[in-house]
Amino acid sequence: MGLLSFLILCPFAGAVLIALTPRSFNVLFRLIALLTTFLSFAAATWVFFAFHPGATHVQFEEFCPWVGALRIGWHLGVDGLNVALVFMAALVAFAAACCSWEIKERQKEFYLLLLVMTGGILGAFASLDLFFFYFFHELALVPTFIMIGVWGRGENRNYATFKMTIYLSLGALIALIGLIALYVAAGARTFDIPELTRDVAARPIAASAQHWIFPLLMFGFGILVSLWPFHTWAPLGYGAAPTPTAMLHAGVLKKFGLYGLLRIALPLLPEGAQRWLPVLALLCLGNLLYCGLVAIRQKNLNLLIGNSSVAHMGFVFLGIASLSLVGVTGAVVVMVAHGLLAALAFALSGYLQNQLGTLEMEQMGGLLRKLPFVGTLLALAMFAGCGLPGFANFAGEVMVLFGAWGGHTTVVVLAAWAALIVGAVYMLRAIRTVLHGPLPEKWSGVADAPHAWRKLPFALLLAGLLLFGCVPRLLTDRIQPAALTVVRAVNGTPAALMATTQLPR
Amino acid sequence: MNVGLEHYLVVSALLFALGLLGVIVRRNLLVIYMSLELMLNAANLALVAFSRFNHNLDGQVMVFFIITVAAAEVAVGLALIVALYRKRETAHVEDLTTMKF
Amino acid sequence: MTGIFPWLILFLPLLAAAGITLFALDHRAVSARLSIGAVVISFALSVALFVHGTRGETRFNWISLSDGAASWIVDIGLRLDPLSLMMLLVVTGVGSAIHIYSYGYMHDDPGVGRYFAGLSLFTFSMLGIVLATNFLMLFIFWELVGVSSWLLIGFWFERPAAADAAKKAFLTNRVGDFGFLLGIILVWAVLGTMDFGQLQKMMAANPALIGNSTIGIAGFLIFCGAAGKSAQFPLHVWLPDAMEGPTPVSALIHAATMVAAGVYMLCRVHFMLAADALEFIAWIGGITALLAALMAIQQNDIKRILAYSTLSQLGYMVMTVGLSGVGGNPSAAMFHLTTHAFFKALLFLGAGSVILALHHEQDIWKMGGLSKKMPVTFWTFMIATLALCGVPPFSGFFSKDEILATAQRTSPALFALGVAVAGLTTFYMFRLIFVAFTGPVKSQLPDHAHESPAVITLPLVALAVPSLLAGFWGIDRFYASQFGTGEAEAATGWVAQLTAPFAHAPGAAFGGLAAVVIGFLAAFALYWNKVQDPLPAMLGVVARWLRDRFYFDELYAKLIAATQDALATLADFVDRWLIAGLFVKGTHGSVELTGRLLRLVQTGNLQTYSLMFVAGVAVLLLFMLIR
Amino acid sequence: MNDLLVMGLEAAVLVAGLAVLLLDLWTPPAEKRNLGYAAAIAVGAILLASFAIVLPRPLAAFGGMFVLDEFALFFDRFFLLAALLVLVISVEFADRFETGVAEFYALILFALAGMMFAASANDFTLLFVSLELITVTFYVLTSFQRRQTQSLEAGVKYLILGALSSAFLVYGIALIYGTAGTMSFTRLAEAAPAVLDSRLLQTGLLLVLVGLGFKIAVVPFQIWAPDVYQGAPTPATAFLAVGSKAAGFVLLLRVLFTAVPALGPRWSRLLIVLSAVTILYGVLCAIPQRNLKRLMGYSSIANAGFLLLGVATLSRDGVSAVLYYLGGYLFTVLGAFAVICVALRHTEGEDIPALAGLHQRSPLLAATLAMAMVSLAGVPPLAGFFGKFLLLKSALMVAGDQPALYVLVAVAVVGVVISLYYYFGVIRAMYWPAEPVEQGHLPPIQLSRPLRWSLLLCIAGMLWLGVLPGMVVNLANLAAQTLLP
Repeated sequence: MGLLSFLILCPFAGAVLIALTPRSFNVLFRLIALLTTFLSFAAATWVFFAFHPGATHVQFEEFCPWVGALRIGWHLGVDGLNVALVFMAALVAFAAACCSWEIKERQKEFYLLLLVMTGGILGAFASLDLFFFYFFHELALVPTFIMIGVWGRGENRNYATFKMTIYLSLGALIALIGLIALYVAAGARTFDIPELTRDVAARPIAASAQHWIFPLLMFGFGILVSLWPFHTWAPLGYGAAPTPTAMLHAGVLKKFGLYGLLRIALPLLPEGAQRWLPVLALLCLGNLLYCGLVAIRQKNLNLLIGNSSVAHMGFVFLGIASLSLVGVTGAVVVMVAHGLLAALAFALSGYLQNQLGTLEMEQMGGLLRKLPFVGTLLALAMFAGCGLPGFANFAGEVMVLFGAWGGHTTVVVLAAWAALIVGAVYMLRAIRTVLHGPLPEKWSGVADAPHAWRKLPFALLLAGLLLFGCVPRLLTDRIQPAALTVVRAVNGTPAALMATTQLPR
Repeated sequence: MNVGLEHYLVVSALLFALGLLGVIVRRNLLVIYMSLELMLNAANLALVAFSRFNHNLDGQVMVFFIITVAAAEVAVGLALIVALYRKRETAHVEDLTTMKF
Repeated sequence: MTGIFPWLILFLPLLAAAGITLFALDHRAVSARLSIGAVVISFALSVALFVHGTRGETRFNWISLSDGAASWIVDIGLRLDPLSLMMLLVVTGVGSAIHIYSYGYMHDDPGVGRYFAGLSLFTFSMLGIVLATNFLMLFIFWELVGVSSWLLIGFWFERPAAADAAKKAFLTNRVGDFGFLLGIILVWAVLGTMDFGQLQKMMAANPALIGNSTIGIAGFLIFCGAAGKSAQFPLHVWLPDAMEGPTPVSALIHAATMVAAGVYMLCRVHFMLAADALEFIAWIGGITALLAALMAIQQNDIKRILAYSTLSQLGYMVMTVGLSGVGGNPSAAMFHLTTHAFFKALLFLGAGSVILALHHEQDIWKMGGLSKKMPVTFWTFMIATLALCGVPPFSGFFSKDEILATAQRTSPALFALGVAVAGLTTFYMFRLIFVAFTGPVKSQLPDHAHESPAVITLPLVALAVPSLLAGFWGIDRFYASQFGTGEAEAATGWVAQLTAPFAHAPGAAFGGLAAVVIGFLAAFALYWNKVQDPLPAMLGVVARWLRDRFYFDELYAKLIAATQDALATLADFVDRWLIAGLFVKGTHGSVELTGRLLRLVQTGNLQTYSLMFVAGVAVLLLFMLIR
Repeated sequence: MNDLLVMGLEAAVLVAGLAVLLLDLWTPPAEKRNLGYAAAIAVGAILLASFAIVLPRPLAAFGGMFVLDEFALFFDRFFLLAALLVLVISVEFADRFETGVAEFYALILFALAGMMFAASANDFTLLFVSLELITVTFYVLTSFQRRQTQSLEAGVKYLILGALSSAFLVYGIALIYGTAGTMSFTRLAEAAPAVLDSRLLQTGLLLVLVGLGFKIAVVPFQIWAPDVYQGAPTPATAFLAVGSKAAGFVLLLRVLFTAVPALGPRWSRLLIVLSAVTILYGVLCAIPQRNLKRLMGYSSIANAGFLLLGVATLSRDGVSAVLYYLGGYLFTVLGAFAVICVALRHTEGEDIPALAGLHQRSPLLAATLAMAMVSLAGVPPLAGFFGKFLLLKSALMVAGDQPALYVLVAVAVVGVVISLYYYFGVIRAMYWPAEPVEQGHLPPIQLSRPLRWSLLLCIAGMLWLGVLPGMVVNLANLAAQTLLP
């Protein structure tokens, strides 16, 4: 069994183990979850650092036929596009397992679902087969819904669960139709992505077909990533989700749609991309600017983080729409960075919720005094969110802005405004109201994260953000060859990778 | 007068339409059931006529099956209607609306 | 290049910051030692590099993307040239003094560890700006000084005023950075590189480039960054509020170094600023200088007076950069930056000493007669004041004279403005001295005041030396060597140096001096031995406008409320009621309603059922057979 | 004699049915219930035996009236498995019948025989007879709770509408016979194009479609389904939902692809429209439903629409997808009805909120029902997902030639999304009810061992078809191949 199979199957094995363990062994569930996610994390770390940067071919490849009649196969592998995502996913999964302290009831079911979700996420990112790619994503979605429904919080959780379920299922189904249509149109009668890519490169799909399949994928995947105006499920859903679920979904699972665009839609449907990506570039403003403005008005910390998470997706969309090497590379960096950041932010807000029993910002204040560790991390997360250098988000966002300048100058101007100012407004406002100012009397009993175990998940996520923020080459060197392939596939000519170098007189 | 296939078919169609009308407009279950039997017999008539004019016996074989099945159906159906009558003291269709929407 | 030295200079403070954050947040002495040690060693190394006369660049690659034809490369590099070397000395030197001072000043605060971590982080970021080899690296550290400034302004975060001031400072800076980043992107988009060295070569090779309109726009945009960081009009509003931070922070960040970063950056990229942009810059600087000087006249908070003074002096510097002209020599701005760093830091530290002695009272109208109680503080403060006013032979005289001389050469209007500002400067500074240090005691507080301990006075004395003497050290010529224009050979000997300005540009020198004298006399007439400010009565509404800073804050608050907040409210409304409400709930509701209506078909009546069945058959037959 | 051998499976089932009736005479009343297990074992044995059958080529009997090919065999196994599970459910339900438990089992076996005959029917006579065998037994099964008004009412509604549809069917057969002069599918397929063009023949075929549409519960002949599903005894409902519907489909496929393959293209638009309308009707009406069995009735209408989507593609992939979907549907729906059967007798009323706290009373029941709902909703990793995937794929494969299929696919997607709403509503009612239930009111539900195994079998089946579809896909392909070479 290859390393990738191992890291995907580990959580599933854990889930089976939990299912077989009697309900009375409450501690064991947690241990199993921690152990299996840690094994996955370790394997993913190995994969990430053993990955040979600069190479264009797929590494750690595994193949095993599954449904021969349909040419669906268990095909795993990593290249520049997904190696960092797999690593990030495993890291967040481990952190999420660590953060599951707050779950006190029905632990067996919770950890089981958590592991299924983790396995699904890892599978979705490591699969190089169209069917499994989709299958694993859906597999990870179901536990999400159930976890929000059963362990969710707040008045709205029923409505939030339903809304999220309907939205995400609709998005997934539209994407599924797009994927099947793609399969049909490609004519190669295989679900194997590399094979399809090779085949399409030799015999492109008819332009007319590309023009209608691409929007299916774009909007289908877009709904999954909360593309404006299909975003309203996200803040609501994350507000209601239990912390580990919000971490995993907002951080990792959501990136599936973006990954799908890069892995499948762009290389296989270059002409569709050419026609539709300008639309995406405009819609991304809805995320960046509009959702940023909405975030300014939020009174609940979780809704604020949720809206900001929606806003950040705009960078990725813009990077993809830029169709430039810098932009696409930046988009992948933002995906990784935002994954870590969203997980961190939701973990911290979960901690606050646990301590305070509320996330209404008006009731908070001065918490930095009582929570030096958690408060500092929250402040750092907020700064990472508004693009402070030193965090991975900055590297990605700045690359996106640079990459998109040539094609979408106006959008970049507005996006920069959203990133530098609107983002800073709501993030600083959150810090100001939550951490700064006088401490209300009622919070005098609030306690900081007591020991290393509780601090570990936060520290890990922050460390990831800082590592990739300070040494972005760890990411960019790995991403570059794959991004170049994607961009070349769409642009045809290798020249148009950069912004314009023409000097207007 | 030479009786041709058309005549049989017209009669059969009339019988079928009559039965259908009965099913639609009558309220008593027994009458509805009789109308249904009428429709089956309309089909029987058509089959026999076709068999005669197609010069093979498949149609007539079919008629035997239909008669047999109809007998079984009537047996079950009448039993059912009687049971219902015993329970509800009515055989009118508009009284059978405990389950709707 | 002396190998590892520059890297050590840059990274030692970062290591100190990281070390304090991770291990010594609660250890007062350890954190102070780490932080002070780092900056002092950096200073020593800087001196070594300076003495050695090192020049050149060193770098490693941070991100590199290339497809063979074009590339996007960001290096983290260090560039040593006269500009950065002198600036290194200023940052680490003044920084060392202030770090040591802080140990005394912040001694009793429970958050000392956090304070020193922030200070070290700031030093690191500032050094990064100084040493940066390319635009994006500059921008990275630009943002980092912004956040360390936020951290330190908001050090007493439980005070709402401090927390708000920190937020305001960061956001106002971000507005400037918005332009800055776009400018950087534009530069890269048209020239394909962000490296200062390469850009300079490109410009030198093709002088026509500088007239290019796109590059002109880029210049304007880049200036936005400088305007934010150096608090130029109209982004000046954050700096006075930033005085909510601890006084040493005000001295280091908001007087000596960070706010000067804008000027430094303009000098760094001077080679690509076009004539239009330069003229614009000059006027912005001039307006800032005048407005700030006017506002300073009616402030009563000792630190705020100094803050407006800082604004005003920064305006001077920016104006000078603008006046230097395309391909010209902005070294006068850097010279003033340097001397200003010394004496303004000294002023702030002196003010801090007073504030400490008066138990955090900052209103000058509650002081008085401090000159006798705190002699060291008073005399060092006096030296700095004289330097700021530009009295010969204090350092400020030389630098201000160069500025006025430049203005006289190029723009009579700005020259007049500069002279006026010089007069105003003297006026408000001596107002401060007369009210706070001399004259009658105006409250009980000064009665118990006494001189501060050595850990505080020593840095004062240390800074007083360059404030007094820096004019004679040839700093201006050292800077000028950066810009390669043939300056006249400098005079040798103290007296010759002192008289040189009068010989070179007598109009500027005498004009400046006259303004100082007038300002002093006016201050003396109005404020000597006064217990109350006579000015409001004399000026009426004007005084109120001056005191209330021309209502810029209120105007901005309204403006933001009318634009961004209104947009946010609109977006929130659309999100809540249109998209989530009408669109989503509407769809959901209509689907459910359809379901509810449709199931009414299922009446439960057998007769309707058979009718529908038959109707179905009929429809089916019609559908298929009738065409 | 050879002919009888060919229909050995059917004969065995009939013998088993008669045996149950006979055994009833010697079985003490207390033990009669367990006759169901005996019947189930018999069915299981026949199912196992069916895997021993190797068909190098299709076998025919009674002059081609009856064929045994891979297609028929696939459905034989399908029906046997369905009956096996239904029998186990029936045993759970048996104490609700006052008398005639053994007859109930026997009737299930006879209906099973009818379905298996339908699977092999290659002639309109056999089509009619097998269909009537199913229908008439179901009249009895539906109204088996003679003291219950609802059961009787359901029986009468099914009887009248069933007889009505039979009448149309028979008249349709008469018209076909009259035009083509034959009852045999094979010979009809060889008929001259002129015959196929005749309006009379087409009317006849449409009337046959009416009869089959009734079985399938396709709009506009769906009207009986909710009432009958609600009123019938749960095991009968389960068998109706799986067996009767599948029998309708097997006959529809035979008629469409064996008897009148040339007419297919003309029918595709009709099938597409029917499929779309059926899907929408099913999902929309299900939204406000509170009665669980009635909800399943609407759900079964919607599923008929999805299945019809596969038929409407008129391609081998489509047929194969239909077979696969039915396979998953079997485990899913029988699992759901098994839970409904057991759970509803421990609750007050049949409304969905009555399921509150089911997971505390019996985790297995709740898990099975939850998985069934997830599978019905078409979400991985369960059978429903792969089935829907194959259906959509088959539709998109041929949509280039029949653009109306794109619309149908869009309708199907909308249908799936709407259906999530009520399927997840059931899950929600079990796991996180709107009003939390008190612990004390919820005694645990005891499950008999056979039922427990059946539930596990259903779960395993859903997972198997969802995660390892390879084998069943091959079987379905093989079966589809015999129909559409």
